[in-house]
Amino acid sequence: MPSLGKMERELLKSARSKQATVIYPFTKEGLNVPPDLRGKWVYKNPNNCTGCKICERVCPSDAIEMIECRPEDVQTRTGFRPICHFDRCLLCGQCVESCPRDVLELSDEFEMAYLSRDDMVIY
Amino acid sequence: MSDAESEIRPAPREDQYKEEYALFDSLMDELSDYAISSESYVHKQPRRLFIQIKPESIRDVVQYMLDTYDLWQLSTLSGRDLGDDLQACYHFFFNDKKIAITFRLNVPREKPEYPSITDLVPAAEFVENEIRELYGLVPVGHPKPRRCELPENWPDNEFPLRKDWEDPRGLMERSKTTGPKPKEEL
Amino acid sequence: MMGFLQRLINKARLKSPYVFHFNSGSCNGCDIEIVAALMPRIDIERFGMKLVGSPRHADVMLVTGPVTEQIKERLQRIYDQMAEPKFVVAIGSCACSGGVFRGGYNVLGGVDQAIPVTAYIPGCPPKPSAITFGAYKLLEVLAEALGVAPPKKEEVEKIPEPVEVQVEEVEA
Amino acid sequence: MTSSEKRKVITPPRVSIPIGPQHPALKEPGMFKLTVEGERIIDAEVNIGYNHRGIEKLAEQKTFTQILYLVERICGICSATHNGNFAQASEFAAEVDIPDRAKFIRTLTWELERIHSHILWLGVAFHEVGFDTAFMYTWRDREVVMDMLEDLSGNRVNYAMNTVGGVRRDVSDDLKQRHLKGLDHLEERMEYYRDTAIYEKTFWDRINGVGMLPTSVAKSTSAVGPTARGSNVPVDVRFNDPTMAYVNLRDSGEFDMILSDRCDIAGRAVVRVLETIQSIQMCRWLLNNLPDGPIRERVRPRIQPNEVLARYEAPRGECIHYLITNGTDKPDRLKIRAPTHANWVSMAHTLRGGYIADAPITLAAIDPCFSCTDRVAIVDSKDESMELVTLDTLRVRANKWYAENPRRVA
Amino acid sequence: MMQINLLTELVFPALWILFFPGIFFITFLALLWEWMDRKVYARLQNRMGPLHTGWRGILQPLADFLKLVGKEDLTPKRADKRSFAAVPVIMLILSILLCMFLPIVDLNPAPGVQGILSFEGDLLIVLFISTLMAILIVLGGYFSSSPYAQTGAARTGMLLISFEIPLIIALITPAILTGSLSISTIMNTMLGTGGGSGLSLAYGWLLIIPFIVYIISLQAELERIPFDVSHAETEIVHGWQVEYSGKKLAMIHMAEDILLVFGAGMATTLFLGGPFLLELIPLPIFQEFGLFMASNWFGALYYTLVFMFKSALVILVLANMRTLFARWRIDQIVRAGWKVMVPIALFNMLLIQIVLNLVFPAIGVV
Repeated sequence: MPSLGKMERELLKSARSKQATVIYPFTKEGLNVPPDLRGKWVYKNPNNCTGCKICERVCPSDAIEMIECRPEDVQTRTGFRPICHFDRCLLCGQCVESCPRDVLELSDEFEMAYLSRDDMVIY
Repeated sequence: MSDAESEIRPAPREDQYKEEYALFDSLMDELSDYAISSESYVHKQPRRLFIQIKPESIRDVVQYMLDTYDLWQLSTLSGRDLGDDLQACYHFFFNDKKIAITFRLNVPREKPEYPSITDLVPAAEFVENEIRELYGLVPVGHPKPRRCELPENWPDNEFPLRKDWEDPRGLMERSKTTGPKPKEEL
Repeated sequence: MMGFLQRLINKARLKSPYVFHFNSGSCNGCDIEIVAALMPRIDIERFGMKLVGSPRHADVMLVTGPVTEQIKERLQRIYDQMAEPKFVVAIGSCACSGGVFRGGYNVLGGVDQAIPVTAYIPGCPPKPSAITFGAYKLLEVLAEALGVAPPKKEEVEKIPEPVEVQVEEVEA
Repeated sequence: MTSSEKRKVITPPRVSIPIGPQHPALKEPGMFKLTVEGERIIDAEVNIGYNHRGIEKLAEQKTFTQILYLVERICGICSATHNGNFAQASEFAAEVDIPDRAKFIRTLTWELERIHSHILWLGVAFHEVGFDTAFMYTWRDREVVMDMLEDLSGNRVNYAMNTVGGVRRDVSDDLKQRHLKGLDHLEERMEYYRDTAIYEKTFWDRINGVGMLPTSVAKSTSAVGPTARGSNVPVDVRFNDPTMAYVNLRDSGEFDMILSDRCDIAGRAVVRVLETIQSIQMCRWLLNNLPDGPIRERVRPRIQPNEVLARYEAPRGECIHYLITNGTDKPDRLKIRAPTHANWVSMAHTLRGGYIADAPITLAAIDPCFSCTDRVAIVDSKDESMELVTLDTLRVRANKWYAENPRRVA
Repeated sequence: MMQINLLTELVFPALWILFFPGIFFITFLALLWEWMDRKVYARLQNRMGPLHTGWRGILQPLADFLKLVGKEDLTPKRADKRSFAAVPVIMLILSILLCMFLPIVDLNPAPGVQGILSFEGDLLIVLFISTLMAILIVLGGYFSSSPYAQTGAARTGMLLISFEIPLIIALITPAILTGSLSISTIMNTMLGTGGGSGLSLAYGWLLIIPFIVYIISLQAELERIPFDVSHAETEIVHGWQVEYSGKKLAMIHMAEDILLVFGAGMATTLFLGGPFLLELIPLPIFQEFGLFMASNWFGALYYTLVFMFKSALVILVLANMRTLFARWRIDQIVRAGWKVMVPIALFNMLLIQIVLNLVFPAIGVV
């Protein structure tokens, strides 16, 4: 039956118990971040990369672009390497899945904030 | 898609499709004046009927179905561009028989008009407005025709979902931005 | 005296950013995550942040979604309604660049095509904790610009562990 | 008063009140024009389309794999709905039968999503009537299921679990144990809400007898989902037209459709809470009966010409993907009907005759999802139409005042 | 002679009004109570509330206030500009003025305390001003000429007519019991400190019903859940304050907080025995203690602390109420006001009259 103040007991109970709050930017305990989180895009194994452009083709949001290898990069067979425009990335993980040689990875880093779109290109 | 024939994948007359074929056969009998039997079929996917009807007879068909079968759930209305014709598909679902039934009608592109069923099925109000907006298929007799859906500055005679719609103002390229717009343009 | 007052106000600005949430055609995921950031788990009110319903009360506007043609004018009008000083944070990939909706005929592609944006938080959608992190980072940047100190860690560590845990914890 | 002819009947002025498109009650842009007499609503009109992103056009330019992620972003709350439904549509079109384990995992994602969506709805309903405490509690408990989903799929919202031909991630034994534990906790909490929280009188007063949708109207307006089931209309694709592991769930005989004959918001709330508990039981059943085997089948990127109508019961109601393939790796046509879209007509009916103060909760009662709807939705033409009714000049001025731009005094 | 007069009659009262139990102290209390309200609210919701501003976020309300002061001040084009700007100022002034009537502590060495402003009949002034506050809110809503603000204003009006009456009846009850219309006299008489004979505990239970009525009506007067219809965020955004920003909003928030201080203070003063704690116990030693405190300088400290303690209890109750309920619809509120609260208040008046005039003489209680 509906009546006034039904939740009073629950209120007092939660006032006595531990808060659900995680004091986040200062501690991560209690956030339950799973290890296989789909986080920041990483060009993990440049040595394996052949520059085959599959990742560029499957990306649903054109986030991955193949650029010519810069002098400081590992030179791939085709001379191209992927970079990620992270402002468009959906973190879907299709590139990781489609990559035949395990070059890419979505790390478990999720703390991302940028002040300019130029900073958001991941090499 | 030019040849619509190849999409028709009728189900074999097997036990699995017994109920579907029972309903299909009786409908083809009863609606013989309205339906085009050569393009109507039972789909291989279970519980799906596709029935092609003449565009002017949609009201009669729906009225008949409402009276006879208590057909009340209109799932949706989808439009399609077939090249010469525009197609409207009314998807209904029979809750008693648990069969989804699609009435399709082809309308010539030059005069894309057919009777509206909104007064029979109130649920069609929004979808019929929408198909008029996106395909230029006009349900004649719609009680509340509204300028709907697209932005206010959208021209009247452009229907973005038609296959031959070209992007006259470069709208699709516009969104492919790589950096912020300069301050003075905001 | 005025200098002191100004410094005090600058400090107060960091401690109480009122946020206003604007959906410019997003998929709802980011919006829900913003609300989730207000919830007990993250509780963004710790930083004095409050979700307000009127742009006139707000300091920070959180925008989600690729800006659709229809909402663009509204977005700009609401931005004009906000009182100075004001900041805009683009939340989610769509708000940063248009995301998966690049190439849509009704999409402008990114909030920065309509109004100036201060910070970008990518992710699809960013986790509530990532939103908190972004907000915290924005505060740090502001603190630098205003010449005052950002929220400190020491203040947090002083907080003792909550007393007596009689009832079972929230986390399963 | 000399003669009776001169006597005038005083009726309250008819005023048109806009709600939205930016309004705290609506987390998404949508606009409702309410025509009111005093505090009573006499007419309601829905104007949406601020969210129109042209997804159906975009879908024609992308491959099937890419569309999976595109349709996932139709709606952030029912992302697994669209993703999974499109995946099953393409599988039907390609005429492949995916492995049982994949079916179970896909269904598990769907049911977990239903739990999170219904808890979210409950929280929003509490929020709409200012019951912020229960709002906080429900969302705190929702974090449990969010954690489970994150554990399962790697992301809190857009799970990307499905692919054409199966699912992308497997369920390990560890994960299964964690999920079973989480489900137990959730069930306990949901029973609390079922028995206690929604019977708080101040809340109950706001939902009891409000937003009536009689069974006949629900039928004629083709309402779907909990909105229809709260009005005693037996519409549930999971039981009427089952696909995937719902066939097994139905055959197990443990689950049945949940209906309520209250026809008001309370009925919809009760249906949702009970469905959450049922979903928890379904998830447990799925986890306990998870078959072994592979989780995906290879499907060629080009799909033969076919047309399929894939239906799935999303948390909000029936979701339809009408897919026409043409032998290439891109679809010829993809029509998506999101559940909210089917409920607009019935919602306009529920608003009529109610109080203005009840409008937010009545709107929320169908669990509207504009982002779902707006690929296909309706837009109001101009602000001028706001002048349609009114006697009180002050109020007219006030209504038009919002159209002023810019409004700042220099 | 002139010098001394200047000091005692000008400087001390000025300090009195400006600092200690006056404006400064009231503002301090207002910020403190808001922090406490928010913390308790958060805590009951199983979260933390303000945390990183000062010790456990204690400076949060101050930060909010200062930030709003520093923000740009916008006036809507269509608004009635002067009246629009005047409303927050008048609200702030009136709310501070209201608090001046609260007897917290005074310079008078005689037993009993008086407010900064205290005279026979000040209860009526207080009731008048508190009604005026609601009318100001209505005006503020109408002057901003936005549909949300006007709806909020209309709802405030409805709230006013339904809950002002039980509030007034509840506040008048102690006046009837003591036969005085001065707030400090009522309080001091009830305690037997202000030179009056004092009411025995036999009278105390008569205040229970009006106290409950007062607390509920206060919640409505302060427009908090479940009576927050006039600025219900999900219905009409921020209601009547939707167009205010910057300094004006800061003033409105401050006025609301000060009203909280006033509401809790009135409950303390009229129903809970004001700034007295031990003196309430009718034993000679505690009476001695009361006299001792009244004549000493640290009595002021003691009185202040007790007053704050009791007010804090009231705030706790109010915060708990805010957490416990959903928002009622306006018609339900009006119905609750007229069908429940007003009859209870009237019944209580009747009860008191019967008890005072028939029962007590019969059983011989003086």
